[in-house]
Amino acid sequence: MSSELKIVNGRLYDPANNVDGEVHDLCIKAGKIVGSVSASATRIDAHGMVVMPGAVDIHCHIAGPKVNLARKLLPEDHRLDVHPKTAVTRSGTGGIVPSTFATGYRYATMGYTTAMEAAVPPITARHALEELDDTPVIDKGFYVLLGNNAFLYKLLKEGRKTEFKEAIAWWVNAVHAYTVKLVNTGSDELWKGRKNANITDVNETIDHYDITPNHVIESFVEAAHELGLPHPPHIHCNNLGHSGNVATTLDTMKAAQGRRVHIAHVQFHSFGGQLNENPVSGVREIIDYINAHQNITTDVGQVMFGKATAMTADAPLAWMLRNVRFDKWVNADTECESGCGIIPFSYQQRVYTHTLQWAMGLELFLLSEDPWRVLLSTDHPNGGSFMNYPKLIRLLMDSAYRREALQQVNQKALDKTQLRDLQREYTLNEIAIITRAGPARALGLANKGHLGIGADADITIYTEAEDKEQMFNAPRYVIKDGVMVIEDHEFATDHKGKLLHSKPGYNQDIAAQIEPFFEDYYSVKFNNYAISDDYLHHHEEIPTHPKV
Amino acid sequence: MPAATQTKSQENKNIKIVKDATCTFCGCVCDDMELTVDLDEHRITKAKRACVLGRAWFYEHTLEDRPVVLIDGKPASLEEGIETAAQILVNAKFPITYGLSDSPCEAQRVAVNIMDTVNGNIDTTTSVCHGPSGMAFQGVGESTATLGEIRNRADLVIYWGGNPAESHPRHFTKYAVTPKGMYIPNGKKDRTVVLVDVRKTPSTPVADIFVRIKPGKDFEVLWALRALVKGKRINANIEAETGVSRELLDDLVERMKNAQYGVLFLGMGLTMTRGRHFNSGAIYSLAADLNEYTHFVAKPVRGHGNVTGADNVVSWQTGYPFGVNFNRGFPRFNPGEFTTSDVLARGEADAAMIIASDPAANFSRKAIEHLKKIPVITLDAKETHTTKISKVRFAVATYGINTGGTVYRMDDVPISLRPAFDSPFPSDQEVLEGIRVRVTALLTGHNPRIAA
Amino acid sequence: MTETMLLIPGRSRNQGTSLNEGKLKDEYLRVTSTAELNEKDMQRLQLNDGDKIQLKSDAGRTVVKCKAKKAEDLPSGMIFIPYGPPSSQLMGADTGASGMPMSKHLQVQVTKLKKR
Amino acid sequence: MSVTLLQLHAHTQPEVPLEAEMISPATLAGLSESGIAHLQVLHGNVKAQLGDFFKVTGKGSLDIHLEGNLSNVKMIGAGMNRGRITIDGDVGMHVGIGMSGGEILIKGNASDWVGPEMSGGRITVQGNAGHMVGSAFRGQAVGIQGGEIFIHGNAKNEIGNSMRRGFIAIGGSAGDFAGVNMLAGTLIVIGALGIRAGAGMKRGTIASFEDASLLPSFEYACTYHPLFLRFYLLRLRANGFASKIKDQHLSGKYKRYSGDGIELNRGEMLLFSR
Repeated sequence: MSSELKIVNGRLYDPANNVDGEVHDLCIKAGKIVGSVSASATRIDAHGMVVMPGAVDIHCHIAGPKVNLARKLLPEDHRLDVHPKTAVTRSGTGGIVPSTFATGYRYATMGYTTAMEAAVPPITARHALEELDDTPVIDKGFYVLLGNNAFLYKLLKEGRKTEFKEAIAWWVNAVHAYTVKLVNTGSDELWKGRKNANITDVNETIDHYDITPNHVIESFVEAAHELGLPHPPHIHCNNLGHSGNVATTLDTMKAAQGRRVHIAHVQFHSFGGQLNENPVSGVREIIDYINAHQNITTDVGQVMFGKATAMTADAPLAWMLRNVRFDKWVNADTECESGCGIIPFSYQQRVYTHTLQWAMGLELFLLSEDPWRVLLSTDHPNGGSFMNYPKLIRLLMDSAYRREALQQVNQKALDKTQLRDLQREYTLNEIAIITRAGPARALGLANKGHLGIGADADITIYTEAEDKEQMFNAPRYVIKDGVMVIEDHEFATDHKGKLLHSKPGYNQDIAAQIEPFFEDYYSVKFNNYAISDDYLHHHEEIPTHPKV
Repeated sequence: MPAATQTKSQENKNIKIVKDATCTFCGCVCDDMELTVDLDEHRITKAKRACVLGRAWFYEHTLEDRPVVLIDGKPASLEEGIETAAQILVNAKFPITYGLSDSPCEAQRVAVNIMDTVNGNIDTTTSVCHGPSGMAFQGVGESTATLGEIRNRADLVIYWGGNPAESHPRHFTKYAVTPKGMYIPNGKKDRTVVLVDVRKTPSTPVADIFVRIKPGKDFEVLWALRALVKGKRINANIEAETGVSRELLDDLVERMKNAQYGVLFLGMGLTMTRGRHFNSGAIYSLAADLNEYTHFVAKPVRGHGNVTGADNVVSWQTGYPFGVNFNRGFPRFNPGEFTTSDVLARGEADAAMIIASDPAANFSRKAIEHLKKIPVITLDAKETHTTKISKVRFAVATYGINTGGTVYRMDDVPISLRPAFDSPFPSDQEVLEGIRVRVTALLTGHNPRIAA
Repeated sequence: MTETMLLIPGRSRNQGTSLNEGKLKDEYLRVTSTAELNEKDMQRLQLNDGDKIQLKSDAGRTVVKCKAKKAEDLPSGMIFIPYGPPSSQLMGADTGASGMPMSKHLQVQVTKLKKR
Repeated sequence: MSVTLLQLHAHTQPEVPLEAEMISPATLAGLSESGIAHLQVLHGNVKAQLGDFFKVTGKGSLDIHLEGNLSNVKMIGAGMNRGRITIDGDVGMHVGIGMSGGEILIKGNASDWVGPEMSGGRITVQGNAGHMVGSAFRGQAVGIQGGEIFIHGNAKNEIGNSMRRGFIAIGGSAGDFAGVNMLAGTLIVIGALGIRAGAGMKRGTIASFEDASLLPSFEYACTYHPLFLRFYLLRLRANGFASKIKDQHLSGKYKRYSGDGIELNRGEMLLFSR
């Protein structure tokens, strides 16, 4: 196949360039979208088909130590969903936590060409990089967990703001991360140091450090702003899953003081009601605030009924779930940096809280006034597998289908939401925004999520169908970097995507200040901690825009 | 950061100093070695901070004068070796690969790829090490931690069925007993150390409390402890049965419940004895139970330098940690069915590729007898009982001494290696990559290996 | 005279160091074919350090040298030997559907062999 | 539907394990003799045909008779939901995997994993069985959910691991961890129980005619005559265990222990005391 492609007669959905379902030809050369190609270019007749940029998952858990622990934990699940090899692709296993190869291929078969792993502790980032290198087809990157970092806390305690910023930049560079991730800020010290306790308020003081989670969050948002990271701090708020956590989530958003911030899987943080009582939907308060504040982006973290796996750096949360559902439970403490909890889970329609969460997610989508900032995710595999995205898209686009679904669920829970009254249907253009253009913009990926000249030639072509689940489940063609990876629904070739990372500038002197802390409190040598460029493999540095 | 500097010694020898090098002899994977390398003699003459095992590892891995490839005992070229190996693997109906725990992850990844390509069976030394702990993990999960966390916080350290003083000499001094930590300012003084074993060993002196139990009664003692932690009654004859008094059990339970941060290290005294995975499972369950009262973790003390990496690589590529079969064109897992000791002892495998391990010395007689009947390919830095019986034998460079790559410490922390001096022998990754390319070529087109 | 005892193969420092010299070298073979017995058991069996004994299990048999251990360190009826080819000879093949052969706590018959 | 006998006679020993899950009445129903002989089996990693290893006589039938040494043939009777398979010889792993109905009779010995994921029907082994009879696979929280497994000889470790429903009987002795993590159901071992029987059991019954040393978390409750056990024993008598079940076992008293104390403590261990 020539490196030139021409897609003709397709209906394009390219919101970033205000193209909404118009028929345009699309030219591809050397992995990029170009103005024209030679007559010898391979032609794809997309007549009666929908052409969109490849989709971008802004928040999922697909690679690294906690994901692999969950893989090891679930042989019984892999057994039920094997992923045979083909003449061109590797074998693997699927289920709720697929093997690396199955992950890449399955994202591709849904038209996804980029996915971001949302939580990796720096000391085990090498592991994440190795797995991402074994995750085919898609481009990928990861967010590094710094929100419970002992050394950074020490700097904040001592009020050393400048060094704090330099150290963050050092860490992002040292592990080749994309941006910083904060999870249940301040909780690690209580979990590990105070017999499994947890932070309950963003204004309470963190043991040993005389600082509050609120102060930590503020400081990260400010530092990331000054460093000009392509994507702002990606925040998993405190009190996830606790009734009444709306207040905590609002406090967290306010802590950003108008600066860019991404609130992860916000559905899990939109609970009304009183602590230790049954939750009710608090979506209205949350979505009103988000609608009114341009600085905030969020992904919904939709819950889908069926299998899930709680897999999080929020160890106290997994412990809470373990006491709801006595199943095999994993806890993994990472020195000076993070905690981790894993527990297999399943969301059931008859269960009050499960239905409530499902409905809250849909409320968030349907009450959102800006699809560019309220983005699609299931927090895979926490709310359900990424393989549910097509079904979720149908729930958003097809109100009749949604009404049927409402009949199947716990009605008492529905009573605590507005979902029955919401008739909105997403358009294909809006779907293109929440799955492509929006995540790409929120991530600062200028070459993704659109089909303009110079964009990466990551393209999905669907045969238009009434049943949107069926349509989004099986693209006819998937093109990655200008290569036709899926042709007529079958893999035509294997393909290796890029690692996406950022390299914020910083003053090298900071290393000399971090090193002594390592000698005292880390079990690896400082000199062996930073990850060499050999682990980048095929990669792309996404530029930062420092404010100075 | 420059970790290596080259100088001249008094005797005018070319000397290289490698700082922060990593020892891959055992699962401690200590990364604070300072190696003095005699570049003229191609040997390491000093290994600062290495333990007695580490020193032996560094000093004894010199460049031996051996042919890179032997086929049926006769020297051959690397290409001939790779071709013969590839032919053996594609012509086998049940080819197996075993070993891998002394190879870097980069090589392990290629090995899994080869077995995926030929629809073979891949297993690592995990299956005869802490494989049972892996099975226990699949049953009940695990509360665990990195070794630095234990160094910083653990005030109660329990070793069960292990003898680290001889198997992992720096486990006490670098990670879990003597070092000072963030919340353990006085090192050992701030920790209580308990050792549980059936006999006194060189590890015993480190213990504040030594619990000697009757051989084969670990599970009963662990079960009694679980019951007592949960406030349940236990049989009065517990001491007669296990050799451990009720008073001692009650004392242990109190100490465990009241610890600030407790850890249970489990050794092969649990996984290799009657009860196997249930013994490990009992430890994991006990640690989980204790989290109702305080913070408690457990951790298997892993043996080989990169056995933990092997678990991780096989898991992320297949979804299962060891004993994986690709006969059907996708991974299947079933310990006892697809684990190497079994497929050999039952006479099922019809070709074997053994990487950096010595089943011909360590397996049961039945398994060894079958291994002698089938074509064997070996990759090893040293002569072993298995290289002696192999049809194709590759002499490879030693990881961590001659070649780089990634290894995982027993607590899943990945570390990059700093080779000390070059070797004329290829790395196992290079040999495996050559074999992968050949088997892929041989199977392309007419592909009988993609099963229904 | 023959007695049934419990064999515990395991790691030892010398086994670990000699392993690095090479598994076909004399030192490794010497280390892995020397079994430790409780001194009182040795007296009863009329054994001295360096005497040869045969160990026999359901799976096989092997001949090793013996070495005395203090009674308080190694309980009576127990034998310790560093892992190696000799201990493997005594190991059964059944893994109990786990992949792990029973490698420790092996029932063995101990028989003193005539010197020559 | 034909009820004439379908005979499969092993004429060639597989060199490596043979996976022949299609040897099951429902799967073969309606197929001709040559159709059956041409069915694909997996010989190690190579596709082969059933006819390469078996002489096929007759067409698809609810009554299948196998002869010869099948100890290296896996998954016979997979997913079987009706009909009858008679195996005149030894059989390999996973016989009757996922079986929901019908009957499998093995006149020789069975290997490991007899009837995993079974939910109905009956498997009878006249000889001995290996490990994991009626057990869960690794990682599974639930083992067999129904059906009957009768082993006339001995069985090895982990009989009925995590079983939730069903009836397993062993005519001889059991290996270690019989009924481990049992959720419910009945396990009768006429011979000796191995060590650590019932470890982690939540509910269900484990009975033996011989005394056993139990885990410290099992507690003696009483000695009584468990009426319901009589019905299970009569059922076994009617199914080839007559010589092993004496009247005293039907009418006698049993020591009842409750356990596992670490779990719900709602399981029971019944040891014959006469």
